[in-house]
Amino acid sequence: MRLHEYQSKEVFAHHQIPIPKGRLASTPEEAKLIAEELNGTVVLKAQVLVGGRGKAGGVRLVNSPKEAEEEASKLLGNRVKDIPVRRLLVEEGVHIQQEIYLGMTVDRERGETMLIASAEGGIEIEEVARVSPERIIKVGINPLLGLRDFQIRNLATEIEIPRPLWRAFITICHNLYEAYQELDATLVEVNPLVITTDERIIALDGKIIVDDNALFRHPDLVDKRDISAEATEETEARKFGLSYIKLDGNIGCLVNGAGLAMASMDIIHHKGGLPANFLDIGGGASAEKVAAALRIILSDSQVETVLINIFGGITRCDEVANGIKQTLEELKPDVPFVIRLVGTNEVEGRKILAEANLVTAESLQEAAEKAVNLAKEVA
Amino acid sequence: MRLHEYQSKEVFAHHQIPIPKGRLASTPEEAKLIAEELNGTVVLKAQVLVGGRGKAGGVRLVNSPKEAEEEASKLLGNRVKDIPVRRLLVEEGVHIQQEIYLGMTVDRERGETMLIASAEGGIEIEEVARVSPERIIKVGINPLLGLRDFQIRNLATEIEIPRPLWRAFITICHNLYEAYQELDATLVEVNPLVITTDERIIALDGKIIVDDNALFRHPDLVDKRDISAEATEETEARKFGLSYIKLDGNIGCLVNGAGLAMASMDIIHHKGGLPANFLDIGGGASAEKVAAALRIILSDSQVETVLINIFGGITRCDEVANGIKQTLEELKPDVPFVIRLVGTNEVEGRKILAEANLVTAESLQEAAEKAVNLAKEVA
Amino acid sequence: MSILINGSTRLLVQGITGQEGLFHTRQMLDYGTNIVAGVTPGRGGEWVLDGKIPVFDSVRAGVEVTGATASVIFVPARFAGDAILEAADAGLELIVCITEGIPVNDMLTVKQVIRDKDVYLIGPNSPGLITPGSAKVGIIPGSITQKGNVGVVSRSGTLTYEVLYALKQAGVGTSTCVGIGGDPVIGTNFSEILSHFEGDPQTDVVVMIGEIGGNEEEKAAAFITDNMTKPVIGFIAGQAAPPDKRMGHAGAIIEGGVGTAQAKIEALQKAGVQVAHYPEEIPNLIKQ
Amino acid sequence: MSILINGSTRLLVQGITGQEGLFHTRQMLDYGTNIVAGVTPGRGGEWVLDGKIPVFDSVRAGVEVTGATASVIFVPARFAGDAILEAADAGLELIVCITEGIPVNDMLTVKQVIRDKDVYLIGPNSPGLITPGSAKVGIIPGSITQKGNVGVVSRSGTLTYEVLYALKQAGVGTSTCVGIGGDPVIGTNFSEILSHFEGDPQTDVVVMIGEIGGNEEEKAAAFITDNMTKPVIGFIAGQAAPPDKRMGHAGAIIEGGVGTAQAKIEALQKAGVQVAHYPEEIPNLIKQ
Repeated sequence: MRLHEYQSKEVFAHHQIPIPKGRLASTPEEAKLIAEELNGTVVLKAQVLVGGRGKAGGVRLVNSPKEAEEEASKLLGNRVKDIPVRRLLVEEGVHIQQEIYLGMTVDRERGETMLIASAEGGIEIEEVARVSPERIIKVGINPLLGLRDFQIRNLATEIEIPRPLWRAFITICHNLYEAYQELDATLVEVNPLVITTDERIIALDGKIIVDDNALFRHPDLVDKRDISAEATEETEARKFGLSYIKLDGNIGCLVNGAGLAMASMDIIHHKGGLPANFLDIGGGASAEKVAAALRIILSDSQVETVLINIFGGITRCDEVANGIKQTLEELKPDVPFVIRLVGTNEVEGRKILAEANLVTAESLQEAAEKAVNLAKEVA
Repeated sequence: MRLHEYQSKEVFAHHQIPIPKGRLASTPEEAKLIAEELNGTVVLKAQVLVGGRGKAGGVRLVNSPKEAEEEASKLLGNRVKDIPVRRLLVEEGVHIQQEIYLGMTVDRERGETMLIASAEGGIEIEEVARVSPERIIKVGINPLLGLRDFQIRNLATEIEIPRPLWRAFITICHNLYEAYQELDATLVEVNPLVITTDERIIALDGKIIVDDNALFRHPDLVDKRDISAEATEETEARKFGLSYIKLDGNIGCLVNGAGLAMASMDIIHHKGGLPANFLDIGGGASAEKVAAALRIILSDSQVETVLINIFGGITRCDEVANGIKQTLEELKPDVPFVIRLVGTNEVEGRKILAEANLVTAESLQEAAEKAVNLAKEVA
Repeated sequence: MSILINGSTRLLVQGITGQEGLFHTRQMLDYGTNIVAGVTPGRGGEWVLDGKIPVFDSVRAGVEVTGATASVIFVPARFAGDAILEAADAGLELIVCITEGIPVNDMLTVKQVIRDKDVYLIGPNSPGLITPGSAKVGIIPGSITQKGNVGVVSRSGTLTYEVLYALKQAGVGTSTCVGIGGDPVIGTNFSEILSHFEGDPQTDVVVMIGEIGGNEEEKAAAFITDNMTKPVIGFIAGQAAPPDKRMGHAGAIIEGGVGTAQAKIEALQKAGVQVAHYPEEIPNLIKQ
Repeated sequence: MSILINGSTRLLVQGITGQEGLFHTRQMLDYGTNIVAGVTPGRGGEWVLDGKIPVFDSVRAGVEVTGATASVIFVPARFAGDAILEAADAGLELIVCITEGIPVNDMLTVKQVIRDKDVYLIGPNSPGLITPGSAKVGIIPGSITQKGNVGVVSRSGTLTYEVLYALKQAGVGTSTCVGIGGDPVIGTNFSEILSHFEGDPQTDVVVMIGEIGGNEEEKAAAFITDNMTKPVIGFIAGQAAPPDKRMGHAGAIIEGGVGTAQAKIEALQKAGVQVAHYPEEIPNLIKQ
């Protein structure tokens, strides 16, 4: 689960990481009011969960409350990179001396959290990493031992934090890791962490992603999820524990297991078709889950054929077949279906499908070919 | 630093470990008042930092507020095992079904904290450990990993905690370890942890020892130290960073280093004398520390000779010699001194002593012999 | 022969009284796996599956009484990290964690602890292992495999079944199949399993099923170049998948250029691995 | 030869700009120890002791620039645990911690971390090591030793000096003297040092100085019985000491019957160790 910038900054503030003064505005009037309070140059930042916000015009520097109101009215209600802007973070302008990159994420290869920092922070950090990898410093954190003072000092030396700011930098790193741990985050980024012209260190932007698998430990966060910032289908999918990503093709896919779902898409491609989505119904899928998945797939008007590929392990084929049958009876879709069920209780499942006169396939290859052909016929 | 029972129980309460209802009383009237509040059988417990309090009459069970007042007036102001009783903990009486022992301390051999438990808690626990060691269960806690649920479950199984109480027991163990860690304790004991006849688990007594070396992290605790419960000399010694233990002999000892202090006592013994104390002035002892140490030794009226043995490493002999000279000029004691200085700046040190006409010795053996002989002469 | 599990594996099931645990324990028993104990804290003393399997309160008790050598874990995600540590603490040599959805922070802790122990952790989020004809540990349907000389190792669940099924349909049998698990942080990686297959006399060919993300396949390719004499057939799922939703800049920095299907396929091909376009192509590549 | 330190030891001093650090660095330099670097965070770039020793911000930087192989730690107790971890992280093979008063919890963490590393930690609360004629690392006065064939290992500080001094007065020289430290939780124990002496060609006899508390001396006795061919002379301080103020019941339970001077002396005598009554008796026992 990804937090908004303003939510991330609330977390930072809670962990004593300095952030710019500012508040959230939902209307141009509020933006004006906050700009008056801050009394000077302010920055308006669209709260949209998407990268490249700045380049897409989602961040505006203004010099007066009046200008804040005008720019806010242009941003609010419009879209940045196709995401509707409902809230702005209005913050004091800060005089920047240096932009530092500071981030933490899981290094799956090492099985450790990595603290990553660079003296050359800002939006071009990935370019820095590509061109001058030696400018990016990484420190592995033993999960049992935590982040140690000496590790941060080593980092501060390497990215040449001015000595008078060491103490502040050490505290920020400790607090950031504390926040990372406490939230069960898989990513925390401060980019940029700025050194101001008056020698303060401030987290100017912030990004936090929380491990969805750990949300049971953070019920308060679940309530903060901003479903306005995502597609309805994705919200719906999450409600039923499904994993759904919309794509551009016309063959809807319903598969159990992420790997098999990808392999099914691959073979559709290989056979000359285009998948309309990635959809994994997960393990032990119930009839209810299957029904929800089908509703989501069929809500996509581009879908012209549906391929269902279920390999039963935990998932039982009869249960899936029942889900399919019931949903189709209910929805009566006008697109053709190709269904392949193998594994646990496959005989019972196939019997249910046969009774419902649905097109079945023995092998994945056969299923993909049939679906691709059907999609071509429809088109 | 050892905490009183009532202080330990404050810690328990703070960490959600159930304790009996009750409060501290400094007067018989307060004891009566608390007994009235508790409305029934109450226990009066003398708050003295000494083992075997119960057997020495420091714990009284009474059945009425009036009786509470009477017994409190007998206890308060009297002594239990030679320690003056200034406060009583007045607690509700509890109906005990079973007494469990639960403790944590450092296992220096394994370099881990050990969680120790027994189904046969109570005052005879050391006897249980001696006679039936298999009734004592020990669990090592990896300091980085902490105490894990499964370890507590294993323990609960082995000491046969009734299943309905597992959850409560697991929580108590976790919270106790949390308290242990948070306080930098080297010992936490709940003995007994009782199961009441109405199936609750309650910490009926508690003992906590905090690592003196970690007190810099716990300034609040330092203020709570109860110096009324220890000898004046020990308070004085701690103030100057000295380590002092009074013994029964007549040869006062002032040595730098605990090992050398013990070895000096050993050789006094070996030569037929009796040391009056253990005193380690520590490393890098200043003239001021030496002076304080001498004042403490000379305040013991049994002391008839003083042996000073300093082997200078961090400690500098001239500094020590100056401390001795100044203190003796000030106090003018009438007991003889034998002084041996070796190591860093020993030449300068000996010169200072020679100018002050003090008895010196070359070797430890010689020093001990001289001190033992002088003590015999005096006696 | 086979790797990691065989007929003498004495299996303990953690979370045996849960719905999944009970269902799959029955399946494993029916397959012939030697299941000696189950564990559910607070349920010790019961017997499940028609009185065949004793339940213990702790893994340690189960091991002491029954001499179990391996454990399979079906406990809920929030308790699974502790369950793995409990099994490792009890001295089991093989721990197979089926549970999916374990928080990654919990797994970092687990991984750090077992790093120094003499234990194989398979998973989490793994379908388990199967040695056709001898034993299965986990949830791989027994009916889709047959005994043979092909070793299979995979990061996926159902995709593994697809491959096993395709092999069986083509008359190709399996020595052992190991699902190493689909989570970012897992116990045993491709290379370790490949090394086992290299040393297993029953295995003549190895099939390795990877997918996009991480760099385990690239590392396996390096291992194959340096250590494998047996032929390896590969498949990488996700060739048609859109680029992964990346974990911020940090994720991109850590992953560097690796992780795409194309990068993995190229690495494997460079290591002499024949890479299939889709699962059902694999038996043909083996037969060639 | 000698153990752990010799003329080719390249020493780094952590906490070099503190009063103690500076004083003893000068002493070590005067003794001939090859001191190559000092570390004080925030003071990197300075030079101390008449411009002889460069100061670095971190151990890692000091090691990279100077090729230091060992570290001696003089930093205050509250920072000493981190200093040890920093030295271990920088790959030093020998870390000598002089600092006393480190919280035991900090040392439990340190001990757990270095357990798996290829590093010798001596101390904390140790006077350090000295190889007469070659190098001294720590605070043992150089003047009280001379080169010879007796290895000395001790838990004490000044009592060690007493023994070295008694040896020198009697004309007996030392190969290496190691103060393993007087704290409850220390890095390297008696047995490990005894093992080094057993393998050191320069050492013909070993003197071991123990004291009451803990059971390291009992374990050393077992080690001597099983592994030592060279004669060992022992001394246990605290024979006349009152019973230790015990750590509650828990301490008594953990210590069991061991820990008293009598128990230690008996264990050592059983292992064939001659135990002296007082330090100055030791040279006589060696000469016998």
